[in-house]
Amino acid sequence: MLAFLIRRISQSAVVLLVMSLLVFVGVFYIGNPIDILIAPDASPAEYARAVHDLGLDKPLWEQYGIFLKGALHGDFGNSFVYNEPALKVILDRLPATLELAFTAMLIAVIFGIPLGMVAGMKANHWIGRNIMRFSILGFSLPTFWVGLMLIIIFSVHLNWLPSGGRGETVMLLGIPVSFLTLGGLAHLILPATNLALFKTSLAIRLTRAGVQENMQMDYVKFARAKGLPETRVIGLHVMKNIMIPVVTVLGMEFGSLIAFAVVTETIFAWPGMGKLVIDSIGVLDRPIIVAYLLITVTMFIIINLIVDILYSILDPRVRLGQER
Amino acid sequence: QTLTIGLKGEPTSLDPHFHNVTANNEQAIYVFDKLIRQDSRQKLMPGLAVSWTPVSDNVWEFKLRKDVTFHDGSPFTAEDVKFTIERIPTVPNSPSSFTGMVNAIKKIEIVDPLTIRFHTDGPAPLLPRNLATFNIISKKYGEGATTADFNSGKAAIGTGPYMLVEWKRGDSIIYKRNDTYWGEKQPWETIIAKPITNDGTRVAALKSGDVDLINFVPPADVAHLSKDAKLTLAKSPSTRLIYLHLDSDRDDTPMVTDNDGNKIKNPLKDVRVRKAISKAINRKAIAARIMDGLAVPAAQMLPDGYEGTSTTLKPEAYDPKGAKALLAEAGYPDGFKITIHGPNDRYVNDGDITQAIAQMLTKVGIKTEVNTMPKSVYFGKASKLEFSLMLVGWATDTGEHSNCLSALLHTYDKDKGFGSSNRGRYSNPKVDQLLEEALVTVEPKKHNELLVEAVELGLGDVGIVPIHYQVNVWAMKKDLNYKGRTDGYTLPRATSVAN
Amino acid sequence: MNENNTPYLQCEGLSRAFVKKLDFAGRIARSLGSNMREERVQAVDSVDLSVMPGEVLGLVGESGCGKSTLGRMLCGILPRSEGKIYYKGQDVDTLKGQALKEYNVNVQMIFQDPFASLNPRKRVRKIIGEAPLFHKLTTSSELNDYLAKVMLRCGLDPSYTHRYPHQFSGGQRQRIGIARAMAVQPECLVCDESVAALDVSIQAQILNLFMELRNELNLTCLFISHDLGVVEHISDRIAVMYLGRVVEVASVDDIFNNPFHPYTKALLNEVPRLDRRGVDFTPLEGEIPSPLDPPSGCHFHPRCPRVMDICKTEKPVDTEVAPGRRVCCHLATMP
Amino acid sequence: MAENTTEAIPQDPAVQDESLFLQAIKEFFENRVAALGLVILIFMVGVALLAPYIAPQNPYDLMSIDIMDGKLAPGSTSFDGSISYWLGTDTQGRDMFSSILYGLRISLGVGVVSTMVALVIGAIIGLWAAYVGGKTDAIIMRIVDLQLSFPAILVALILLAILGKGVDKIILALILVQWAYYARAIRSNVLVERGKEYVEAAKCLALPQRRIMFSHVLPNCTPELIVISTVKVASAIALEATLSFLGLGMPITEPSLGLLISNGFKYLQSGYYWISFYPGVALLILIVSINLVGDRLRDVLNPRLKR
Amino acid sequence: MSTPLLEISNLKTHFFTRAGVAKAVNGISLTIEKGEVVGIVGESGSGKSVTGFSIMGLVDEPGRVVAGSIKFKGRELLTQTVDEWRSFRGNNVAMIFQDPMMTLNPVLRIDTQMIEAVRCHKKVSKKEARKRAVEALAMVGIPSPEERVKAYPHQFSGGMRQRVAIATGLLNRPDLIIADEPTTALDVTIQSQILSEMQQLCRKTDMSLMWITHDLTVIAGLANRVAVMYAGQIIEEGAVESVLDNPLHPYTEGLVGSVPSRNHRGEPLYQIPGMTPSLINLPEGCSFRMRCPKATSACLSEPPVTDLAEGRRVCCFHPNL
Ligand SMILES: Nc1ncnc2c1ncn2[C@@H]1O[C@H](COP(=O)(O)OP(=O)(O)OP(=O)(O)O)[C@@H](O)[C@H]1O
Ligand SMILES: Nc1ncnc2c1ncn2[C@@H]1O[C@H](COP(=O)(O)OP(=O)(O)OP(=O)(O)O)[C@@H](O)[C@H]1O
Ligand SMILES: [Mg+2]
Ligand SMILES: [Mg+2]
Repeated sequence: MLAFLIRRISQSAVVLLVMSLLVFVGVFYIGNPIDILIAPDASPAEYARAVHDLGLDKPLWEQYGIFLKGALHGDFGNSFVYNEPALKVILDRLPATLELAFTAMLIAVIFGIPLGMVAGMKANHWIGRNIMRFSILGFSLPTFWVGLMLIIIFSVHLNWLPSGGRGETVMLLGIPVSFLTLGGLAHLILPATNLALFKTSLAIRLTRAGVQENMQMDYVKFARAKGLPETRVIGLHVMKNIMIPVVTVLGMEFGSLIAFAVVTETIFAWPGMGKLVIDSIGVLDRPIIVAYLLITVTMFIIINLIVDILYSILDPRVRLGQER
Repeated sequence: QTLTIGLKGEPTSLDPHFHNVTANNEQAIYVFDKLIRQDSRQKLMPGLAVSWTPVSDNVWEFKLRKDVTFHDGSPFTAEDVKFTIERIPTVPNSPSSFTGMVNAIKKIEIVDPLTIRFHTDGPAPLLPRNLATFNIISKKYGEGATTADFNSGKAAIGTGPYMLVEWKRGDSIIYKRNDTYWGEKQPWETIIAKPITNDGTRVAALKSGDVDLINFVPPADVAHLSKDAKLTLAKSPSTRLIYLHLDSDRDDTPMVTDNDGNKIKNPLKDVRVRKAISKAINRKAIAARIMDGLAVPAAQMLPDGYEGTSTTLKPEAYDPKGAKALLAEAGYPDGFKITIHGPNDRYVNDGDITQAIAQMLTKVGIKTEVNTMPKSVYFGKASKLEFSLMLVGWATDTGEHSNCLSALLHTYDKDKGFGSSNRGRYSNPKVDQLLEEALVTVEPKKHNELLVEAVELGLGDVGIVPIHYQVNVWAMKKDLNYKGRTDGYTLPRATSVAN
Repeated sequence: MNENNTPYLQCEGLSRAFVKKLDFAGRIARSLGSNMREERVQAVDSVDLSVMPGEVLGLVGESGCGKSTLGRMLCGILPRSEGKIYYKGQDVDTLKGQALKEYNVNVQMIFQDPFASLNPRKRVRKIIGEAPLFHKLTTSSELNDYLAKVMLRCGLDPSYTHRYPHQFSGGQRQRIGIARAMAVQPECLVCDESVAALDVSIQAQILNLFMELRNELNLTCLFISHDLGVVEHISDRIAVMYLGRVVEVASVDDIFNNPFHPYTKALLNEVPRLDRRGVDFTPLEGEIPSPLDPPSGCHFHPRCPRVMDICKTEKPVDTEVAPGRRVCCHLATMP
Repeated sequence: MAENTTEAIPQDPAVQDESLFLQAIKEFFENRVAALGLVILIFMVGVALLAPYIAPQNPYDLMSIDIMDGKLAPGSTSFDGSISYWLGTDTQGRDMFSSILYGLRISLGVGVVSTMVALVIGAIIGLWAAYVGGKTDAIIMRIVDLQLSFPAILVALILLAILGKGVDKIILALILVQWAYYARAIRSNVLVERGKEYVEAAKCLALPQRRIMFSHVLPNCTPELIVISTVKVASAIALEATLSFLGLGMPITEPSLGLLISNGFKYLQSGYYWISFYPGVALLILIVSINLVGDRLRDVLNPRLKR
Repeated sequence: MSTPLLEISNLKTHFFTRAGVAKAVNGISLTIEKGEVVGIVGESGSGKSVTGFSIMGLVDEPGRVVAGSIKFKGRELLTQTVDEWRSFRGNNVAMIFQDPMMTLNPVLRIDTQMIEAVRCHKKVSKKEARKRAVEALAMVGIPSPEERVKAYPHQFSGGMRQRVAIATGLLNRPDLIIADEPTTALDVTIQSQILSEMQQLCRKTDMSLMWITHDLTVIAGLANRVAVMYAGQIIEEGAVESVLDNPLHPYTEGLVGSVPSRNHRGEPLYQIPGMTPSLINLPEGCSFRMRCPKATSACLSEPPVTDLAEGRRVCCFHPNL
C-alpha cells in the first residue's frame, strides 16, 4: 500500500511537471495573447504596458519559474482574461462539468449494464443481436454529431427540452447543482445523454463480454448445482464478477468523460470548464489552460487511484498496486 | 417582467475598465453610465454629462447631470468622474485598457460638483468621442476595488439602469431594475443575460423559448427565422468593416511567387495590382451568397453619414475584365501566385469570405491559395507581417474616421502610436499629414474636411481593399422590439414590448 | 547399454531462483518501515544430477517442485542462477561456436501442452522443417524426403505437411512436437510431462513411441513426470525432487522395491495402481509448502513421519547409501 | 507399430491445405451484417481512391467553383447549367457530392495513415520494450501507461492547440495519441506469446533470438493488431472529425468529412441541411462499417489465437 | 429388491450444434444403490460429464435430454418443474467439478458460498447455517475451520479448495455425490488425501458416490462398481475386480492394457489404434468398430447388451467370454 502510494505520487509529480512545462512552452509558441486581447486601435505604448503588466516580457524560463513557485503555493496565476486567480475561475466551473459527467456515467450504468446483461444472456436471440447492433452504432456516432441531432430533434422540432445552458441551480452542500430542480433537470438531460451514449455502448459491451465469459465458468454451474435460484446465480455470483471489469473500466473512462465534456459543453453551451478551456485556447489564456490541465490531470490521477483501490476491494485476489 | 437575452459573447469581467472589449463594455452599460452616450448610430448624446464645450484649444469643460444617484443612493459628482479617469491607467493586469482614451488629459479640474474641466496637452478634438467609450464608477466603491469586487457585485455600484444581482460564470448574469434611475423608464424588472457562444445553440435557444432575444443572428438563419411567426428580427448595419490588407511596403513579400513558384518582386506594391484585386472582387455576390444579404458593400472605412466619410467614394464595381487589363498593364498578364490568409473564428463567415475572395482572384488569373486559422494564431502572425494578403475586420467604436485612419492607413510609427494595425504597412505622407492636421483641429467642419480628404486619398491608393460592412441582426419573440445599433450592443433600454 | 562412464549431461550445484525485485518505490516504502520484501522463489536448489548416455532418467515430484525449471536449464533455454552443467564432460560455459551449437541441438525438449507447444500460425512443414533447414541438416530440395522420413518415424502421415496444428488431434500434435525435436537428430530428449495432457489410450501410443525411438536411436532421455506409474514404466533410474532439491536418486528397482527417503516412501504409498483394489487411502499429511517461504532445514520436515530435531534446523547432505544410490536425508547419515 | 498409427489421421479433405487466411475469410462472411459492412467499406475505400476520376467536380479547383452556385439544394443544376448537384452545394458553390468524395479520401487517408504509422511506431517500441526488458521496458511502459491514462481527445486537443492546423499536424497528433496503445498491446502480446511453449521449442532448436522474435512471436501477435487497428482507424476518423468540428483539425481548404460537417453546422437549422447532413451520413456509414468489420474480425481472429 | 437410489434408463442427451447433432450421451442405463461407489471411466469426450449434468438437470444450452428417464428414489426427474429441479439439486444430489480453481466463485467469501447453499434449501438462521458450514469444513479435514470459513477461495491451495467444494456438497447431506474428476488437477499426495476423505465419508454416512474419471487406477482403489463409457454409451459395466481383471469388451481390454503397470515395466504398452470418433457423425453400428481388432461385418449393426451375473453387462458382438 505504502509503496503503491509512493509510486503513484512520484509518478504524478513527474507528469504534472512535464505537462505544465509542455503546455507552457506550447502556448508560448502559438502566439502572444495580447495580440488577441488588446483593442485593435491601442497604441504600441499601451501594448507594451499590457505585455509588461502580464509579465509576458520576461524570458520564458523566468515566467515558468514564477509559475512554478506560485503553483507550489496553490497559485496558478491570474487569468489574463478574467483577472482572477485561474484556479478560482476553473473551480467555479468544475461543479457543472462534474455534474454533467456524473449524470452521463449514471445513464451509462443504468442503461448499459442491464442491456449488456440481456445481450450476454440472449446472445443468439434477436434482442441480444439488436442490442449489440445498437452498441456498434453508439460506438461509431461521433459525439458532436449526436449532440446536433439531439438539439434539432428535441429542442427545435419537438420543443421538449431546452437546447443549451444549465438552467436553474440550487446549492447542495455549497455546490450549485441543477438536478434538483425540474428546470435544471430538463437542461441536463440532453447533454448528459449525448455524453453518455459512447459510455453506454461501452458498458453494454463490457457487461456482455463479462456475462458470456462468466456464464461459461464452472463456478456458475457449481452455484446452480448447489440448488441456488437463478436470480441469485445471476444477481450475485455472475454480477459481482462482471462488476470488476465494468467498474474499473468505467471508472477509468470517467476521466475521458470529463475530457469529452469539452465537445458536449461547446455544443450545449454548458457552463463547465471544458467550454472554458476551449475559449481559453482561443485567446491563449495560458494560466487557465495550464491550470485546467493540471486540475484535470490531478483529477485523472485521483480517479485512477480510486479505481485501483476499488478494484482491489472488489476483487479479493488482487493486492493493491499489482499489475493487472 | 423578465427579459432573457442570449448573447454571443460572455464578458470576461464586470470591471468596466479591466478589458476594453465589446462584451464587457456592453454589460457595463447595464450598471453604469458614460459621460457621453452614443445613440444607435453612434452619434454623441448627453449622458452623465449634459454638455461639453471647448473652453480653449486645450481645455474642455463638461457640465454634469443634476440629481443623479448611484444605486446605493449616494449622489454622483465630479469627484466620481475624476476618480474614474485617474483609475483607468492603474487597473492592474489589464490586457487592454482605456488608457488610450484618457491619456490626452493632462489635468482634471473640478470647478464645482457638477462642472469639470479637462486640460489637454494640445488641441484634442476627439476628447468627447473618447470619453464616450467608458463608464463612470463610484469613487466610494471604486477606491481600492479589484476586478473580483466588481464581479461579485461589491463594487459594481453604478448610476445605470440596472443593478447587478449575480454573475453565474458561464451561465448567466442577472440584473434587477434600478427604480431610481435618472433616465428613461426601464420596462424590465429583471434581466437575465445568458452567454451562448455557439451560434446554432443560440438560435435554437430562441426558437425553443429559452431566451427572449438574441444578438448576432448568423446570416444563414435570418431567412428561416423571419419566416417564423413567433419571432421577429431587427437589423442594423454596423461599423464593422471587413477589408483586405495588402503588403504594399516590402519588396520581398512572403506569400507571393510567380506561377512556377519562384520568388518575385512584390507585385502588391503596384497600385494597379491592388486596384485589380479590388476590381476582381464581386462584393455584391459575397454579400448576397456568403452573407445572405446581411452585408453592405463598402467603399471606405465607415458607412455613409459618419464623421469623415467621403460622399464620392463608391464600392468598387465587379470588373474582372478591367482587373485582368490592369494586371497586364502592371506586367502580370498571366497573374501570379499568392496565398490569402484569414481568421476562421473572428468575424461573421470570415473563412467563407476568404475562400470566396480566393475564388474570385483565381478567376482573374491570380492563383490564390487559402489559409485560414484561429484568431489565436492569426493575429500574432499578422502582426509579425508574415502574410502578404490578409482579411481583417475593423469596428470603429468611436464612430468617426480618424480612429481607423490612424490605425490602418497612417504610416506605421511605433513611437507616436500611428498605424498600429497597419499590417500592410501602407504609407502615404500626404495621408499622414492630413490626418495629423485633423487631429489638432477642433473646429468640427474643418476637422471633417481634412478627414474626408485623407480617406479619399488613402482609398484611392487602395491602401486597403474594403469589402463590406456587416449587418447586425437581433432576433426576438414577436412581442418584443429591439432598436438595432451600429455598434452591435444589445441593450435592455433599446428593448421594448411591442404594442 | 553404453559402457562409457562420462555422463551425457551432468549438473553440479545447479540452482535457479526467480526474484521479483522491489522497485524504487518499494525500496523507499521499506526504508519507511513497510514490511515489503523481495519475492524470491528458489525453484531449483543446488541440484547434482547426471544422465548417462543412452539412459532414461525419470524425474518425479509434486507440482511446483522445480522439475520443469531443472529440465529447461539442462536444455539451455533457461539461464542458471548458479552451478555448472557438463555436456559430455565439458562445461557448457566453455563451449563455443560449433561445439555450443552441437550441445544446443543435441539436447531437445518435448513439451507438455500439445496445444501451446506448436506455433498456431505455421504449417506442419514449417514447424518440423525450419530447424533442420536452418542448421543445414537438409536442403530445401531434399526437405520433402527428409520430412517424410522424420514424420513416418514419429507415426505421422507425411502427406499432411500443409496442415495447421489446430487441424490435428491432441495425440497427433504431440507427435508433431516429437517430430520437430527429432528432425534435428538429437541425442538427448528432455520430456517435460509429455504425456500428462493426453488420454490413457493416446498416452500409451506416445509412450510406446518414446520407447521405440529410444531403442532404435539409443537416445538419452530425461523423463519428467508427476505420474509415478509412467516414470516407473519407462525409466532406468529415478530422481525424486521435493521443493527444489533432489531427495533421492536410485535405480527403478531400488526406488520401487526399497525406497529410502520418507518422502519417496510416502509417494509410492499413495500412487493409485491398477492392482491395488479397495485400498484404504492413508495419505501423507499436509501440503507442499510454498517455495516462497520454504521450511528451514530439511524442506520435508513438516510433513515427515520420522521427523527429528535436527531436520528442523539443518539441511541434510547428499549421501551415497549404496553404489549409484544417493539420498538426501538425515536418516542416511544417522549412525 | 508405426504403420497402424499413421492411419489415425482422419481423412477430411474439407480442411486440408486451406490457409488460415482463407479460413478466416470464409468465417468472416458467415455473418451477413459484417459482410455487408465489408462490402460497403470496400466500396467507400474504392470511391475515395477514385475520387478524382468519378467526382463531377474538383472541389479544390477554384476555377471550377463559383459562389453563385452557393447553397443550392440537392438536385439543382449550376447557374450555367453545366453540372447537376445531386447532393446540393455549400456556400462556396462546391458540389457536395464531390466534396464528400474528396472528404472521404482525406478522412480515410488521415485515419489510415495515422493508424498505420502509429501501429508501426508502437509495434517497434513495444517489441523493443518486450525484447530488452528491464529498466528500458519499465520506463517505456510507464510513459505508455501515462499517456493512456489521458483521454485521447484531451491529448489531441493540447497537441493541436500547440501545433496548429494542417493535415500533417493532425496526422502527427493522431499518431502521438495512438502509438502508446499499440506499444502496450504488442508488448503484452509478445510477453504472452513469448511465454508459450512453442517459443521455448524454437529456442531449444537453437534458432537465433531475432528469428524467433520476428518469425514466430510477431506473426502470432498480428491478428490482435489487425483487430485493434481496424477499430482504431474508425476512432481516429471520428477523433479527427471531432477535432475538425472544434476548429482544431483540418485546414478549411482540405475539408475532411468532419470539417464538412462543421462547415455546414451553422446552416443546419437554416434549411441548408444538406451541407452538414450528407457528410454526416457518409461519416456514419464509414465508421459504422469499419466497426462492423472490426467487430467481426475480433470474433474470427481471436478464438484461433486463444486455442 | 428395493428401489435403487438412482435409476437411469436409456438416457439420451444430445447437443444441437451448428455443425450437427452431437450425441454426447446416447442411450445409457445405469443404477446406483444406496451406499455404493460407482466409477465411470472413459476417454475425454465420451460423455461422462454430460451424464453427470443430465442427472443434475444442468445440461448447457444447445444440449437437451432427448429421451430416457432418470429416477431418483423412484421419482422421475426429467418431468420436474424448474422449482422442483432447484430444490432437488444440492439437496438430494450434489456435484463436484474437476477444476478446484474454477468451481468456487473467486469474489465471494467461502462462508457466503456455503451459507447460501444451506439456506436455499432449508429455512435456517444465518448463524445456524454458518455452524453447519464450519462442521462440514471440519469433516473434510480443513484445519481451524472457524477462521478459514471467512477466507476467499484464492487464499486456499488447490487441494483445500477441492475440500471446500466437497464440504459445500455435503452441507445438505445429499444421498448421492457426483464427483466429476475432482482429483485430476491435483498432485498425487493431495489426491490421495481427497480420496481418503471421500472414502471415509462414504463409509460413515452411507452416502452414494458417482466418481467420474479417466484414471482407471483411481477407480481400482475407490469404487465398488465401474461403468466404462465410449462415445456416449456404456459399453461395459460390473464390479471393479471383474471388469479390471477380466475385461469383456475389446475397448476395456485396451484401456486396461494401456495403463503402465509394474508387471510389464519397459515393455510396449497395449495401444488402442486411432482415436475417439466425432460424436457428430458416429459410424453405423458399434461405435468402436473402426478401432477394434475384432471387428467383423456383424459390428455394422447395433451391438447387443449381454447381461451376465452380478450386474455385469457388456455391449459387444465379440466379448471375451
Ligand atoms: N518464470 C518464473 N518466474 C517466477 N517463478 C517461477 C517461474 N517459473 C517457475 N517459477 C516457480 O518455480 C517453482 C518451480 O516451478 P517448475 O515449473 O519448475 O515446477 P514443476 O515441478 O515443473 O511443476 P509442475 O509439475 O506444476 O509442472 C514454482 O514454484 C514456480 O512458481
Ligand atoms: N456445451 C456443449 N456444446 C456442444 N457440445 C457439447 C457441449 N458439452 C459437451 N458437448 C459434447 O459432449 C461430448 C461429451 O462431453 P463430456 O464433457 O461429457 O466429455 P467427458 O467424458 O466428460 O470428457 P473429459 O474427460 O474431457 O471431461 C463432447 O465431446 C462434446 O462434443
Ligand atoms: Mg512443469
Ligand atoms: Mg468431463
